[in-house]
Amino acid sequence: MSNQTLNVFMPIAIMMLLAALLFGGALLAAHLLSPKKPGGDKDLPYECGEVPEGSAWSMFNVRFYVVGLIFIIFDVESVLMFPVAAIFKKMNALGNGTYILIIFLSFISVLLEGIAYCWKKGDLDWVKSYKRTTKIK
Amino acid sequence: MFANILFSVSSLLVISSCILMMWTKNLMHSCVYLLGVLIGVAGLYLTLGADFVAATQIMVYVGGVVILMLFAVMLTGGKDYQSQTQKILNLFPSMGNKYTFMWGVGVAFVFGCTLIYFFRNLFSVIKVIESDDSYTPTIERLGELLVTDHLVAFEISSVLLLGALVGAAIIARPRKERPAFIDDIVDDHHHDEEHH
Amino acid sequence: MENTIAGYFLSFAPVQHLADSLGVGFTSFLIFFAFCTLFLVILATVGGFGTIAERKISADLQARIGPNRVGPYGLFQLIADGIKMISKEDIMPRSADKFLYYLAPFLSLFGVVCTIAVMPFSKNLILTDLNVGVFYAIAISSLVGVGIFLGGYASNSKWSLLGGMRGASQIISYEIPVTLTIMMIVLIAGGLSFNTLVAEQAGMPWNWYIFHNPFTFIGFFVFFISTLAETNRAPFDLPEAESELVSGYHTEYTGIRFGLFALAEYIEIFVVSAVSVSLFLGGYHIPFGLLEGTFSNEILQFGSLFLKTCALYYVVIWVRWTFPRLRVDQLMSICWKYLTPIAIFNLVGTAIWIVAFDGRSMFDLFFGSGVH
Amino acid sequence: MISLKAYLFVSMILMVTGLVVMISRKNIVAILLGIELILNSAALNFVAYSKYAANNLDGHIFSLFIIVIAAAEAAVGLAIVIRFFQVKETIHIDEASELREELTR
Repeated sequence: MSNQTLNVFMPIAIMMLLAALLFGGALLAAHLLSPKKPGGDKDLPYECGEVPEGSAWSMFNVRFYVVGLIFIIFDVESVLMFPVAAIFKKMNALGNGTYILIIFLSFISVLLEGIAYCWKKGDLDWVKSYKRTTKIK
Repeated sequence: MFANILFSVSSLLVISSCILMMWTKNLMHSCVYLLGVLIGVAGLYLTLGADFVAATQIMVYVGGVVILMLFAVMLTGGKDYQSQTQKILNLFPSMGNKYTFMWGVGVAFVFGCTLIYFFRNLFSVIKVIESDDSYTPTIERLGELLVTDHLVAFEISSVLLLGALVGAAIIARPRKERPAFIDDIVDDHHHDEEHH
Repeated sequence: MENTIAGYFLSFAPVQHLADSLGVGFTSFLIFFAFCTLFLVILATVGGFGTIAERKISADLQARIGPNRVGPYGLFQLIADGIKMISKEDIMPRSADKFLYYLAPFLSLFGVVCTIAVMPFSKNLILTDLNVGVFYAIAISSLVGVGIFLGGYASNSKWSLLGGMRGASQIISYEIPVTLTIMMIVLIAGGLSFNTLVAEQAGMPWNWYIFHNPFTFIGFFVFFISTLAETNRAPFDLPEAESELVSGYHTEYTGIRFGLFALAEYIEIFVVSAVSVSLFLGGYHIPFGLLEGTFSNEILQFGSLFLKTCALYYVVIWVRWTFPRLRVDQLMSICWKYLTPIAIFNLVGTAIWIVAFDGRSMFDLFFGSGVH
Repeated sequence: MISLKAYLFVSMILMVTGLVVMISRKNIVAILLGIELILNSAALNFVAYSKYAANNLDGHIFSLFIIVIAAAEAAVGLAIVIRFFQVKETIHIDEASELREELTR
């Protein structure tokens, strides 16, 4: 197991290369074969047949950001948990099961606090979070 | 051999994306170039044999931070602010006006020189280990380190993340522009409901 | 030697001989390149046949016939579709962001194709058995979300933008239950590489991790539902909901670009099905340990994985034509209020189970430890 | 073989680019992008030294925590940016010159 070289990462690099080749090849084939008849209104964005009204790049709802925010915190916590999870079985076999279980559960309990907070405050609701109001005196 | 190729490609990706990121005016494109930088840095981690750190880099940055950045750029309109009076610096749109550019270059120069001055002995003091292409999987060792030597940091980082979650959720939570006005509406609404 | 396909082939004498003359690195490169191309072609073909399978099975479920004109049973519909995609005019909206518009399908395809590098097709037919295998797979497939978001944004069309925002937030949200459920299996298996994950599921079906304990049994359904959402399949196909958002994030994509998005999506379904087979349903192991250790073991294991994956694929299509689409708020509340808490509960339960019963499975506890 | 100095060179370029982006841009989101670059350069240095100088995995742990902190920083920073935009309707850095929002708005 320990006697490896960096060649183990070679397939990843080759796959990246092949993805680029597949993409480029498909685009090239389409470029060679497809008809090109510019003109008309066909390069307008589709808006149910009407002439598009303004740019679509306007501001968006903050809800999307709140979802992304909760996601990234959970993502990072799960990333940190992975190495511990990987040695969980080994530690248990060595007789340190309770020790690592306590570490693991205390980490998860903080995660649970986070989700409970967001749930309580309505950040997990898609619609309701918008109706809530805060009174500022 | 493969390590050299991977290193060259990754560092080329990093450097070119960095330069493009400075260069471009469009913030959305900046975020996408940041994606290139991050993937390139992940490739550099792979050449160093840090498989778990590389995967973490991709998972957290590409899957999380970049998407968050893109959301934020969308939510704030994605405008980049420039002063319109410059002449030559119009060629370098992201450089701001010439004063900010000069300040940037000057500060970077002074900072770099200071760093090099202070750490000039570092290269000779540190005994560099000449290593070959060998690679040892890191994840089990990392797990052991996290539950032994770095246990406190591991547990406290969860508290840090909880704090970040709560704080950011409080700050970013959707609320209306004029709270008093909304309270009126809500009060009216309750009033109506009581009538019916 | 390494746990890669090149390491496997280098253990044979003729290849070893070749390696002596060409150098180990270059020989590995040749083997890797050949098999990467092979697997990519296989998966692209499977992805293409996925479209036909989808149309045929949906026709069957609705008592129709489905495509039957091109070739026997309409099997060559795939080629006809491909030719049609390539020969369509490639239109880009006037106001689109050109760079991002080009980049978006590439990112989507890139994220899916790179996961093939760690897919376990059989014990040795795995391109590279990375030590962080499954973690790498989750990480790199998150590029699909970026691709979908950028595709929606770059088109500068309102429908696309709505689809892209929905797609990005849906994909990132459902990544949490997926990650937590995978971590549960990692706890049981004691490693992140795919061969470690599959190793103890050999033999009888009750050795599969889905039957390991009650939590993994629930976990399988959490994982399955979440992967449906990750791959934008119905009933979670909100990013491309035809009846609300014209065609979602690829409204403005025509011709081959749309084709590449669709190809990435169909390959992703297959990859994700194979991952869930590897995690829960015994992976490449042949049920009941039939014919293990015989000459054609690798091929049979490949066939076993393929059949299980196709069965799961059938369920995915079946689900699509059975359940109506969700609303956006339902989608989010299912993820954050049901699946994520259940996944955390499963994780905690499995951790306690392992410590309490010393990692033994449910069946092992009930019927003694003699059966294997 | 790749030398340590090659990594340090790439890391230096990341650092300088991040600094230039941070100083020269006026958009707060762009400044946060620059901060990400600087954090990345620090993490890259840690991993490089961990292989070439220390030969243990402490550097990996450090860069893991750097990534964690970068994610937390991005989440909070962007939340502040979005809130700022809601109040001021701009995210020009020079507009951020008050310590509290005006309640009269």
